[in-house]
Amino acid sequence: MIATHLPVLLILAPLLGAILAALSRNGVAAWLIGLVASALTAAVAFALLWRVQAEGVISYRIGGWAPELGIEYRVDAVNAFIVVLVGIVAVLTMIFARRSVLAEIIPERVASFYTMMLLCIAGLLGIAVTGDAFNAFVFLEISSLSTYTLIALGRDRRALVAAYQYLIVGTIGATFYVIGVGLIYLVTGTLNLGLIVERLASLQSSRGLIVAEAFIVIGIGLKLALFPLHAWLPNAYAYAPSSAAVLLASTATKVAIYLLARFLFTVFGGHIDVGSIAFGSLLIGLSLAAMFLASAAAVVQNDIKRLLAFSSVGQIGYITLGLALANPTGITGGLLHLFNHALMKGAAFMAMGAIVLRTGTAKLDELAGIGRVMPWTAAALTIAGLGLIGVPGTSGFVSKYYLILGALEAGHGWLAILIVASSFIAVLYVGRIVEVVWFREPAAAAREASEAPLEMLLPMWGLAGVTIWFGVHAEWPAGLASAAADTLLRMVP
Amino acid sequence: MIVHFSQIATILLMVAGLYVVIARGNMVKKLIGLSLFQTSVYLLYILPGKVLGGTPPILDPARAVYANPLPHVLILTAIVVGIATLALGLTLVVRIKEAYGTIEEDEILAKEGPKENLKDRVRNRSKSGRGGTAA
Amino acid sequence: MTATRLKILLALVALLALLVVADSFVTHHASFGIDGTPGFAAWFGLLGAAAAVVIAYGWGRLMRRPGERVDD
Amino acid sequence: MTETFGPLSPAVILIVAGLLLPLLKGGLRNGLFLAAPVAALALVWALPLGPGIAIDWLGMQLVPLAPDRMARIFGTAFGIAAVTGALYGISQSSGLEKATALIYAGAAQGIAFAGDLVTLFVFWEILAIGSTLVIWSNGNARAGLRYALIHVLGGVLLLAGISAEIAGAGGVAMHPMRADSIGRWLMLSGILLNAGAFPLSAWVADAYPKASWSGAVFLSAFTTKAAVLVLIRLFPGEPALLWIGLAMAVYGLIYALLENDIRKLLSYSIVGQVGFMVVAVGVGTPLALAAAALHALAHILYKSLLMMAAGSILRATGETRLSALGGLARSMPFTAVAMLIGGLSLAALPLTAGFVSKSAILAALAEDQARFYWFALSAVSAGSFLYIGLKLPWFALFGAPRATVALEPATSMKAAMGLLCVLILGPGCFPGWLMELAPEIAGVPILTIDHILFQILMLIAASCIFVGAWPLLQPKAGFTLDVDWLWRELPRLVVPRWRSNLDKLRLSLSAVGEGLSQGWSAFREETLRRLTLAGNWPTGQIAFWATALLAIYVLIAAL
Repeated sequence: MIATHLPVLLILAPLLGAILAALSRNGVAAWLIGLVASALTAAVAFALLWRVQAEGVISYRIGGWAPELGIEYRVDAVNAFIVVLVGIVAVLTMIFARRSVLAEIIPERVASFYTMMLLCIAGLLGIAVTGDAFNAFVFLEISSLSTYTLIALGRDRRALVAAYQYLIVGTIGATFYVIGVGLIYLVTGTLNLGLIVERLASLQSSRGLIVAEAFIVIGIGLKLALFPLHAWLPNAYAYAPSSAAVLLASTATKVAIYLLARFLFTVFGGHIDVGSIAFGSLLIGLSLAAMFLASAAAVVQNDIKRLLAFSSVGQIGYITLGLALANPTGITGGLLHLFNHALMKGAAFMAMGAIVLRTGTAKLDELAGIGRVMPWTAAALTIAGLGLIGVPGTSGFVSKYYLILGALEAGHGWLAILIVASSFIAVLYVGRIVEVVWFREPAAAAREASEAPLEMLLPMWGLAGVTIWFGVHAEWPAGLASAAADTLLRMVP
Repeated sequence: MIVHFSQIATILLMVAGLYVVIARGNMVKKLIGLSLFQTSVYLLYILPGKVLGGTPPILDPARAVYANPLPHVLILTAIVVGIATLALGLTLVVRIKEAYGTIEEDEILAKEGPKENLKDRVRNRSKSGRGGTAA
Repeated sequence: MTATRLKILLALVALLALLVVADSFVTHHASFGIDGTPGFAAWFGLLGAAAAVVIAYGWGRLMRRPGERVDD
Repeated sequence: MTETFGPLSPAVILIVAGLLLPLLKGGLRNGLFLAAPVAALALVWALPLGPGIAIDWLGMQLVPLAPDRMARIFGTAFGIAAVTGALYGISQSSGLEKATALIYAGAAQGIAFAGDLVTLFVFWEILAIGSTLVIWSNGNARAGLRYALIHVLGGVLLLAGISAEIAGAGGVAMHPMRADSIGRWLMLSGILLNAGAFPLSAWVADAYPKASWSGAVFLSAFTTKAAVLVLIRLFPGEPALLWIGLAMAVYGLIYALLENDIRKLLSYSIVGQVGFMVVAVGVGTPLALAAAALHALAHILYKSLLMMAAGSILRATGETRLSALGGLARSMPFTAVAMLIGGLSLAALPLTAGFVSKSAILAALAEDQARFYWFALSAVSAGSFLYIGLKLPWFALFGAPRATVALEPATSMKAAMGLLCVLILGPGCFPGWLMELAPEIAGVPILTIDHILFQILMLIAASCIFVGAWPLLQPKAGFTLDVDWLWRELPRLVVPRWRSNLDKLRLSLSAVGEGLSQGWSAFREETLRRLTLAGNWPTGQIAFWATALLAIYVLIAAL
């Protein structure tokens, strides 16, 4: 009974959790509800993955309505992958959040903070599982609106401006997306992705479709911080409350990338005229710009959270590059990097959250020698940093390796060299952190700090450990990513 | 011309809305532009759903030809989303006004710390760089 | 000092000459012909070491700088 | 049989121990620091020779542990270096150095036993990180950074080469190849960079002397020799290696002869000796490869010993410059004997391990009828006695004392040096031991009268030149310019000169000059500002970019 309703349970758990948390008006109760709801979500996500692996695509009709009128949730190898990622991060973030929320959010707002967290998770999962283009928009807005609120809850007044900017930009992005969907609806008469694909095949003129693709790609591009549409991201991540930054950095952009991949390959990939023309070269160019320019911007940042945010923009460049390569290895690399980057950036932002909790600052020059007093936290940050560089033995190496292979397979040897070369820039910004954190004499902030509490260390080290573990035992995520890539390219039915 | 009237109106609204968002520094005006922009989407969906000679989509055995109901439903959702966005945006503007004392974006960006710090840093760096080479 | 050096040098040369004589009573397993001739190692060693000193001295005149490197 | 040990490899033991070390304190830490290398060395010998374990990783056949004879020779050499190095450095107070030294040694073992290119690359990078941290732990960040950058470059070259090799259907297996494609050239240059090959050899003498008294011992043993092993595995018989190796040998000789700092001299000497090995790899016959491996083993033994002696002197006097030392034989007799034995082994005095391996290399050259290289290397060999067997001991150990000895070497340091002396003299007197390791050299005449006489004549002839050319060989304070001048000094020189030229230009064309320099600095500040403020765009600008990109997108698609 439950097994058949898994896809909708995935959304309902955090959604109902959000309502309960809002009603509870009590910080501790809200946290407990959040923890239970996200744990339930993660369990459902794994169950879904397991079922997809065993039985293939799962189709679920909301309320029993047929796809033409009703909404279909459709889970295949691609979304199952994303859903599991969001599930893992959601639970760990919830565990992590309690202490940092106590320190950063005024007590009256704690319950609403968890409500927003759960809403955001529900929205992201909804985008991932839905098979309906308009429904995806609704979930996109649910997650976005809760994200704006989460960011605005940050202590710094700049958080307000960051939230406002993200609100404007995010709404433009979502509106672009919905325009694109509207155009598709005009030419196909349906919003169900599966039916769109079927009807596109017999479509005569592709002009409307090209414009639709442009709107959708740019709209989602704004959401996933595709260079140069990334400018909202650094401030948003830097000034958001620590636990919100963890959730956003690990999942929000990743789910948007999923949506982009879904449209590029599943929807437009099916139509000959649109399939590969426009996005390939442009996306490669933008990805390279992100890899080099955004990473270079990361090098000169003084606020480590901003540094990590710029690094995120750069790393997203690797992911989109993998998608732009449009061959199985490249897409596997891109999706794998999506997965790995989410985990290591989550670890990095958790470490920063712990450091901010203990020292009250995220400024690089004030954190000299913090490794001496918070060795575990600093070690997790370092591991995440090594992952960002792509040092062998970390998961970042595996995904970059796939990307390089994908580039070579596509016959772009120069791209492979550029991928390696851009890792140098990561060496520079990670090197700066490592040097200051470990090798400088402790500054005032470090002298007064102490190691982070265990409940923060555990999720942080969970993610850092996974970065190492998947660097060595890469088969599981690589297998998932590879299956997802095959599904996207329709190599499997 | 008349045939494409609806499309032209949609595009005009869209461009006007976007222009306001891009060109105006006042945060409330930006939100107004954003609403305009979103409104164009409502038109984009609803106008093609109108069937010439059709009635409103009310189930009635007497009426065979009626407008496509689906876009109406969709746009109802979109309008709700738009209102929520506008409300949240305006709330943020109120808070920003409290925190900064202005709602002009360029003034706010000018008030933010990093710019000043950065100028000092650049100056210091170029100074020390020159000093180093001279020595 | 110079006198001591001269004495040492003479002693070394004498030792070398003695060993060259000994060398001529030994069966050689030459690989290239000339390296099997008695005393080859002596004059080749003298030449090789002298060449090393001369080249190093010349290179040092050209490339040796006083003081420490700026960025050491 | 290999399966008995499961995933256990010398590399894993050392790296795990290195990672655990910071968690331990006091005696426990020292115990692990010493026990791990011993266990790793024991495992090198316990592993039965065979094809090793193959595992399927992401569709590639990886062989992380492939114990063959070559791996055993190098594993032994690295193992001995790690054991003696740990014993020597046990009184080092820096925990970071101890931990990273173990990781560094583990990475070297990993390279020795790597059976495929991916494993090789992974350990290659760990090696680079470990060695950088060993240098860093002594506090010289700039030199560490230069070292790191050079090795990152080497790693990238290797990675690019390996990727090309895998993509080009070459597979991940390690097999002998020629540098016949761009990918393989990249791979070769990456390896050669680590071997300290000319012209990128300056990093050796730049970085190693910046390590602590004990860190330099580890550094002298692993990186370059691991690169030699990889050359043996991948590029045996590559003709380019002949002249590259000879250039290294000559470079090492000349720069060592000119050097004043003991540890720098030893570093240059590393390059020179590795040159011998590289030439042998270039010859590529089984005998030559075995000779190269044995020479690496012998070199690790005597260079560790020499570095230990230098480290003892540094620790005792705070000084390593020959011009500021002298007469140490009386105050540090044990160190003096160690330094003499190490030096004489480098100079291939009969009854030392160095004699055996160098004889094998020359025999391999003779067998291959590589006339030019035989004579050239023989001459270099005679020359190297000048600096290691004569100049170094003479100015450091004899003559008038110029530095006060504050501290005798600790017992553990003496024990390590003594152990190495035994390990050098033992195989030197009984070359049969080495022949068991590498049966290929069984036919080489080593302890025959004519051969011994040949070598002694050479050494005495070199001594004659040393005494004769005494005034030319006086150690002088200073440094010798090297290729690294290009990146260390040139920018410093060019910028002021460029500026002064700009000033001259300004005099004549003041307006233009002013504009140029202001334009440049404005550009620089603007770039920096943009990068730093990259996140602080006004909202309108982002929206504008989105719209512009949309237009570009539609345009491209419509065309």
